[in-house]
Amino acid sequence: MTDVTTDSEVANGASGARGAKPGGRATSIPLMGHDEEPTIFELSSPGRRAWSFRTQDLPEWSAEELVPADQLAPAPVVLAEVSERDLVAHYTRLSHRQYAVDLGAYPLGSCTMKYNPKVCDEAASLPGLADVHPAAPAHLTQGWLELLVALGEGLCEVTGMHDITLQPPAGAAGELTGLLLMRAWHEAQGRQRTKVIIPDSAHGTNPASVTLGGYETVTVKSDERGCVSLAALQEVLDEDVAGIMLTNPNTLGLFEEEIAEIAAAVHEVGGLLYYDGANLNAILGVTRPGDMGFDIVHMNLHKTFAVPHGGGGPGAGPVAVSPRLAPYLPGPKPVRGADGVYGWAQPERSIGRVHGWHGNALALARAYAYLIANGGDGLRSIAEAAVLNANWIRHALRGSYDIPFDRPCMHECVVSATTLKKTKGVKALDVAKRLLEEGFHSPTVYFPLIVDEALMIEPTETESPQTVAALAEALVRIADGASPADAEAPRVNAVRRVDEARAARQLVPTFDARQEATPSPSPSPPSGAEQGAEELKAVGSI
Amino acid sequence: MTDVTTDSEVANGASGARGAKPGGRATSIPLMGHDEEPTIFELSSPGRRAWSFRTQDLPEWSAEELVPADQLAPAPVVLAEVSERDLVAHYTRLSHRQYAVDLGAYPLGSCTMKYNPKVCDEAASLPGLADVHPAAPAHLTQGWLELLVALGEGLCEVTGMHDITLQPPAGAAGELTGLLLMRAWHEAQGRQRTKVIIPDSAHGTNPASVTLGGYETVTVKSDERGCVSLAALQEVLDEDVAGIMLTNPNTLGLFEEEIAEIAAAVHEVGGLLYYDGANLNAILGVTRPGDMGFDIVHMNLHKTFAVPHGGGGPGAGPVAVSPRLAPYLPGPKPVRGADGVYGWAQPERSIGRVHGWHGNALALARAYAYLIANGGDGLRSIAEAAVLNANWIRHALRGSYDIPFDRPCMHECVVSATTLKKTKGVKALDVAKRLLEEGFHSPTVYFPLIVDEALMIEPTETESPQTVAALAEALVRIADGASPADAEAPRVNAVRRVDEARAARQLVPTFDARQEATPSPSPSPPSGAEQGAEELKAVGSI
Amino acid sequence: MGHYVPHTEPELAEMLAFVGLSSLDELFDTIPEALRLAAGPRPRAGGAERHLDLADGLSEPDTRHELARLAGRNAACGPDLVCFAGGGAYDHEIPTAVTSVAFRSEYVTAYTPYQPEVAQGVLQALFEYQTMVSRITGLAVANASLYDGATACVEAANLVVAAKRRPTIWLSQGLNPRWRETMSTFAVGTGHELVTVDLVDGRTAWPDAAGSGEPAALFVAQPNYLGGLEDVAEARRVADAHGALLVVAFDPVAAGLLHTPGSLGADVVVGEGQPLGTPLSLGGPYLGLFATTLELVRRLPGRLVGETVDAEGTRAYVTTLRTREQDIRRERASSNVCTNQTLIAVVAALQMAWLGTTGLRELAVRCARATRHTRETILAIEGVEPLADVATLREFAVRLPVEPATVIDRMAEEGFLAGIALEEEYGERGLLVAATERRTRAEIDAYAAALEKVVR
Amino acid sequence: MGHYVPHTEPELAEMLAFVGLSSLDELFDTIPEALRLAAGPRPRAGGAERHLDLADGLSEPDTRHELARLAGRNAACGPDLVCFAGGGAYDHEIPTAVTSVAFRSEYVTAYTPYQPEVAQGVLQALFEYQTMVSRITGLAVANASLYDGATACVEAANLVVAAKRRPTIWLSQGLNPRWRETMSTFAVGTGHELVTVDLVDGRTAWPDAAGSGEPAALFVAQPNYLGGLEDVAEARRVADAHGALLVVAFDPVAAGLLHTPGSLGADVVVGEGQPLGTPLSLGGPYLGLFATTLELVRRLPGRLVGETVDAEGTRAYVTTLRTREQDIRRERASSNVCTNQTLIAVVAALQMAWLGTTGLRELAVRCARATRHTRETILAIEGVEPLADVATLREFAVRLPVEPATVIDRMAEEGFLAGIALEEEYGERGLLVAATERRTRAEIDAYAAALEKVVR
Ligand SMILES: Cc1ncc(COP(=O)(O)O)c(C=O)c1O
Ligand SMILES: Cc1ncc(COP(=O)(O)O)c(C=O)c1O
Repeated sequence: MTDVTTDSEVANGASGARGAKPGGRATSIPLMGHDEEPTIFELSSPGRRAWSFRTQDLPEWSAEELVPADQLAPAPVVLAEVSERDLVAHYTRLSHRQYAVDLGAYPLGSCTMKYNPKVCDEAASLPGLADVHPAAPAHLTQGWLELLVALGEGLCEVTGMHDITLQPPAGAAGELTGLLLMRAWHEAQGRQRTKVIIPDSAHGTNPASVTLGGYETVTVKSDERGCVSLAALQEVLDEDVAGIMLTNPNTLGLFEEEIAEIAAAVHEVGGLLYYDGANLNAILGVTRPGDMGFDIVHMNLHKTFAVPHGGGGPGAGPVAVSPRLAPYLPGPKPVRGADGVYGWAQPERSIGRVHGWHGNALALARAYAYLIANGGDGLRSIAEAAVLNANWIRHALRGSYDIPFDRPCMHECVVSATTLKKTKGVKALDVAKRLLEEGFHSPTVYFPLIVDEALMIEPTETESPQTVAALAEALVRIADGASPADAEAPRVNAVRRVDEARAARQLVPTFDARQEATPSPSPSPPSGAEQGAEELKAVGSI
Repeated sequence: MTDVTTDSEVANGASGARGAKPGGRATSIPLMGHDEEPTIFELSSPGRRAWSFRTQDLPEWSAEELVPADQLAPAPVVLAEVSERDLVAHYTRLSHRQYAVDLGAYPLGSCTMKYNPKVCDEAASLPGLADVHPAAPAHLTQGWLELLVALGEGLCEVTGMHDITLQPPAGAAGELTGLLLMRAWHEAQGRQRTKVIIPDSAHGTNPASVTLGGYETVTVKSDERGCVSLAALQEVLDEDVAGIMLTNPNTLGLFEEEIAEIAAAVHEVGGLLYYDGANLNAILGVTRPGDMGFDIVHMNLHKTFAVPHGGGGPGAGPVAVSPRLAPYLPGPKPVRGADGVYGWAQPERSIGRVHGWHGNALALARAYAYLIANGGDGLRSIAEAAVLNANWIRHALRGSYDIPFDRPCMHECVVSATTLKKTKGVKALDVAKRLLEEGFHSPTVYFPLIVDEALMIEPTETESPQTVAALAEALVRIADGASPADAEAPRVNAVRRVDEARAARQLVPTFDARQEATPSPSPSPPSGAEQGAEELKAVGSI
Repeated sequence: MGHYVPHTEPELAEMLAFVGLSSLDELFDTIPEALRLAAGPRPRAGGAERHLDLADGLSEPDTRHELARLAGRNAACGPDLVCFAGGGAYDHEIPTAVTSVAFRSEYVTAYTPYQPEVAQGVLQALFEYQTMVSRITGLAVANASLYDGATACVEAANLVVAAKRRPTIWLSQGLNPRWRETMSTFAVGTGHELVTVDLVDGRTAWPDAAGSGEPAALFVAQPNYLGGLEDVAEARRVADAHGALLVVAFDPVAAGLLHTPGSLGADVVVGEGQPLGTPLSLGGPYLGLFATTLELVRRLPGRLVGETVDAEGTRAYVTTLRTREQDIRRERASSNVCTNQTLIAVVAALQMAWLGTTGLRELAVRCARATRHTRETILAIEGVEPLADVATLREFAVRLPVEPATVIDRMAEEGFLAGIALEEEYGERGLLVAATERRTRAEIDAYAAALEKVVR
Repeated sequence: MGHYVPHTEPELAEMLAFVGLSSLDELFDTIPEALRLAAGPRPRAGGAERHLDLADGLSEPDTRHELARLAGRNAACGPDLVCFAGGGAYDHEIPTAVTSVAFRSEYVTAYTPYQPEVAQGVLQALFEYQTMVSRITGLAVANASLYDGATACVEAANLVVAAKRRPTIWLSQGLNPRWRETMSTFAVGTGHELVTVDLVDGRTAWPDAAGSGEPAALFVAQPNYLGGLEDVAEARRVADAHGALLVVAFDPVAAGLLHTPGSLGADVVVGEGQPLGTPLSLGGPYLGLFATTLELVRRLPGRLVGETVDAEGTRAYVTTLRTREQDIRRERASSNVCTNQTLIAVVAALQMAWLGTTGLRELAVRCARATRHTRETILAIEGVEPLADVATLREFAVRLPVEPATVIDRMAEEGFLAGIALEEEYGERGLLVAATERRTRAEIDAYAAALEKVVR
């Protein structure tokens, strides 16, 4: 046989062995085997191409004629060179190596991995929305502006707030925007505040955003009921406190029942209340952050409003505020004029823009489609079913897992593998990997940090009772059959347990780094020991 | 745990065992395990729904008011009742159990499983094409008519023919259309002809179509070179012969070199030549059936013109003819008027329509996009690469497989496992199943019927040299390692070897028939013995 | 090389060397010189060499522009025209969920499931499709699709003639005239005699006898082409009287309200599956529905998927009773169909699953409501009269005071596809009008207002 | 229940019983009564109970109609407007192949790859994306995406300030003004001091020194906002003179022709990835490109995918160096970014693979040709003058004789999106014009003709 092979193929060694296979061979898709999928670079053959451009009929000026000599790169950047056929096949094969909501349940607590209706996909692909230039003047984009205004009004109604910015492209961006609003407001009151209070159960983005907002984080411990203790809160509340960040229901899936008292206490010292909307799905049409006393609310439209997660984004994290904060919102803001004509306006004392244009607009269009398709009646039923599913599973898991806070939960429930670990040596992580063998994505593990060996289960409302039952049954079966062999899981999936430590130790962040596999660069923070420990903790967290 | 289960789940027995799992569990996708996927009926829960209709704002007449009592069904037909979420998940999971061109090579001889450019998908989904009613008058469908006329002209040029019908929805429909044209022409000449000659290597649709065309099949044997022997042909040629059906290159992938002489001989007795266009991919821009002397040509646009196969259709099988047959073409036919306005016309002596409307129009639009994107230059390069790939693989397999007709082939090559079977007990079917384990779809097996233990390999032009090499290497490796254990293959795919005999013996053609699994109904033709033998032969054929 | 040929020049050279050739042209040495076209660029005007007279290939964006230009020259239902046309092609809701999943590339780019071990996706989808078609037709077996309603009738004709060994078939005039024409085309080859039985008052008036011998079968459409509801039970009685089979051409949407033909004794049910998720598409690809009884299964045309098990006893699916098919039985096959409409069958399965029990009924009810409102509204227009006095479901025929072709053209200017002009055989100036679940009161009232203007 | 809630009434009842409740309302008993909205249908006018003041849900087709109505109220680039606007958002070719594969539901509906064993698809696609971004920027490490170009600048600012422990940053005025504004917004929280360095003759005129202390870094855009080509090597020299880092905001299309910033010594490269396969989309979701050196990798914001092996030694991918991230390090994280733009990164990877080595160059060349032709043609119009005398690549700025806003409005009537009105800071009546590979001579000439009419 001849040697029609790519360089990389040679580098890969003899084929036939398990490993990345060249060409159109599909052993990498689980349907056909358990091989690696070669990288696109290994499928490359110099001179091959997929690209095709419109006929321009312009003078064929050369690169040298178009670019000053000192600016022109001596050679083009080398990218993969593949046919359209190989391009499509490679990424289609990779897609078979990927779990997703559209394949099955994804009970990843805090992430709200619900089914995203396909009608919303269609909204996002309408040329009349997708092909609009962000700098086009308002009179050419009345449809977009109308949509954004209507979405903003709807979200304000859902959260009980007064006004909104749609610019923040994700939850964390919303948090930071909210903190900058907090800061701007305090400064306008002539106050210098330094601290923001966060419960110990909070998501990592909260403290990270606090730092970037120029504040110091003050952690307040949860009480034995898993909630913010009013007493503990009172202890840290003083005139330096700019505000508090809460999510309600909190990350244990529990409703902070004393929220009104908390709000009063924070307001008492002149602080503001920030609502982390990650858990909004639980309370749609049931209760509203604005009514609880919150001043600033961000929403994760990619959780609650069915913007699909896209493997980690894009999302959208609008921030809604009470009247007193409205003048500080980022601009330009879409507004409806008295004449019914829409335009952009800059809020009076705007903190400025938080995005290069107007936020993740197409994600906002999806959310709008979802909002109007559900309507007020539909939104409430979402919360009801989400909460019912979570409570059902909490009941079903009693006896098999520890349930640290075994009282009525909202849309998610946190259980723990502490006893399993003690009695059978099976950790939360092992349970998670075992669940992959059972045809489910695993719950969030090791979060919230305040629960030992935490498994945070959020079925969402789009999973049927049958699915929730099957999930519970699988979890029970795992607990029943737990054994040290579970450390071997997963065994039936595309790859076996992945060596995360090696990835960090021997950093290979690109295909080009593969050959020279560098030991991880050192003496920057965090220090070695800390690093190792944290890297370990990182496994499976959110 | 409660018993929130569907009936069918109960019927399925204890979950946990391998088997169809309820709900959103995805063990059926190979990424997550090797279970069965439940049927949609097993996912059904009465009262659940996905449907949603437009608000009509009409009087809400009831079924009883709308339909006479004697016509109204007492109860609605029972279908699966699922949520959109389960609908999408179920069929997405099923898609993970399906191999396809977009996942890898599919060297299925005679079927021309090439990559179908995505730009053609887009063509087929343009609302200006897809949302046009077939009965809309011509002045409202000028774009469609222009497209159809231009496609017809292009296909005539490619085949060297004079006029065309685009109505036949597949190759076999094209064949029958061609035979009816043949019949109409002979009748117009006042002749009663009774026989149509077909080589023994022909595809099964040819003789089946001949019967439906009201003719008798006369089989002519291939000679030792794998071609139609002029001498043998002369023996069966007489005044009863309506015509001959040939594919050139033939099903062995060999070019019938004596085609001109064959044509002369058939024309000599007043017969017509029919070209089975299944293998047109080999000769695009290289030679033309019209120039060879053919009178009638069908094309499989789903083979040569990149209409995707869709798991077995839809395709499109236009039939082009020489001038003398043009008046007989099916109508209505799209035509360009002298004024540049397009319309529909009925050919003078039309045989009538062969499709309820105008054929598989959207498939024709795909083919048109493919035709203009490739152009004359691109078409020839398709043939070149297709033929080169096939010859390359023929060379590479020498020494590992028997090659019954080891001379330059066109776009496909037929090898045989006869020696492998004799020496190692490994049949063509085993080789095919082993190849599934190697990440390739298998070639066509047991066709053409004249080759013992045939493996018919058609790489197509869209597979890269690397892929062709990997395919050859896999086939060589299979031959090298052949052993009786290969009868166990496939072992790494979604299911193991499927019991085809049982399917026929114990017919379960619907979910409802599952319970009562009927032994196959008997005393209709073919008789039991014949049936068994043929059922066996059927395995893996095309 | 062309856009979709991956081979680079060095690769071509290397491969040619391996097979012992030095040029691509030599690949075609087995083709007689006289038959060959020349390679290389087309000679400009008047070159001697024979080349394909086709323009060079377009870039992909140019291809897209050209297709968009052509699409722009059509009046599409939706933005351009509100559709009141039917006649076998209906403007139904197609949810994004159905399209986006059915058109996943695993379904689109697979071949016929010849290797069941890697084709369980398509096979199971077809098995489910067969089950659903079996249920809506009320018959035990359905095949895995045929080309369209017309060719399904042709196959049904072949089946009944073979089963009964009688060459004659009685066709109700209420069967779609294009389907009857298609049957006539093919009957020339098979030698069947097709006898048309007229409609009287919008329903088939079955004779006690008709020329040339007893029929193998009666074909009746439910509803018929004029939208009228036929008496299928009566057709069954007539068929029995002649020892004939009964074939019913059934609209799948009608299954939401009417008795299934199987429950009324049909032996074969055919139909056009387009209403189940397929766009109007200028008439194709559509979907031929075909169901029959267990007794007739050996004569079933086309593919059939059956359930079985794999070597480990796991449930699996496979094409079965393959000895009926042309690739095995060749000239003795039950049909010549090979490539069918699998993808459209998958679409239909998804659409039926999307509808479910309640959705199918709701769909039919909503179509019937829209149809009734349309009918009542336009019959109030002076000069517009019913063509036949018969109960209808989702379509109806009227007689206009003006030529229907003219009306259709003028209504198009008003933004409506008014309907289909009826063939002369059904009477004078007939217009066939259909209103689906997509039609709203506002649209219907606007349609009626426009029609009133146009026929005045 | 709502459209997307599968629970039937009997199922709800059964589930409630299992958890010991008798109504859905009781699920919310932990919420104080005073805070609760009422369940059930909204009371018609003036009801006492508090409900969401939102209309009831629409059906899917009604939802689609509403979205289509809104979309119809925009002038889209393509059918409505030929696009000559850029300013960080460009009208590039997006092949069907890229979109159809990248938007497969496995990519669209997956979460962040927390369980690598079932997320190799997204992980490997991101690893390939990182490699491509590393190559076009000329730096060793790229992260797995940030929100957009503006926020990538914000993250770069945080990185350089932390690395250098200096609060001051020099920003070229040639950096997109919206990005600078975004940086200012966030600088309020971090306390960075941003110093703008003016353009002179269309290029950044770096000072020897500037107020308030040595800078942590210089930020320069290549090409800059006015389309001018900057001297990145010179910027590197200035940075060195101050012991500062160099951050280059790079247009990925420019990588087809220009030196990579990494090869000229940049420490960090940021950019807007929209030109790599993402439609204009009113400005989002876009894609923040971010690359840096190996030395700075511990300060990298956002996710990073690394190669490793599984328990059997098979090559595998996983998110790595996670101790930088907020979920582990919380208030000490290098950034607060959690959800990023993964799907857009996957799109960009596909687009870059579609382009390949030759396509990326060809793309840049074709943009440059169109831009040059546009520039030459409109500068021939009386009163239209260059805003700066600087070499440009894919965009350029002119001074008009009329208010740009007016010109843009009137050009829209002619079917063109004429460009972007420049901020006052760049001089009077400036218009920023971009022409991509999609612009043809015919379009450009028509544009120039229309502009001539409009500015006359
Ligand atoms: C409780 C909580 N807060 C904040 C966030 C951050 O949102 P995002 O990932 O959109 O930045 C998340 C999401 O992961 C979350 O679960
Ligand atoms: C040689 C040959 N002839 C005819 C046909 C029939 O074409 P179709 O399947 O489109 O009816 C085929 C396809 O399978 C074929 O390979």
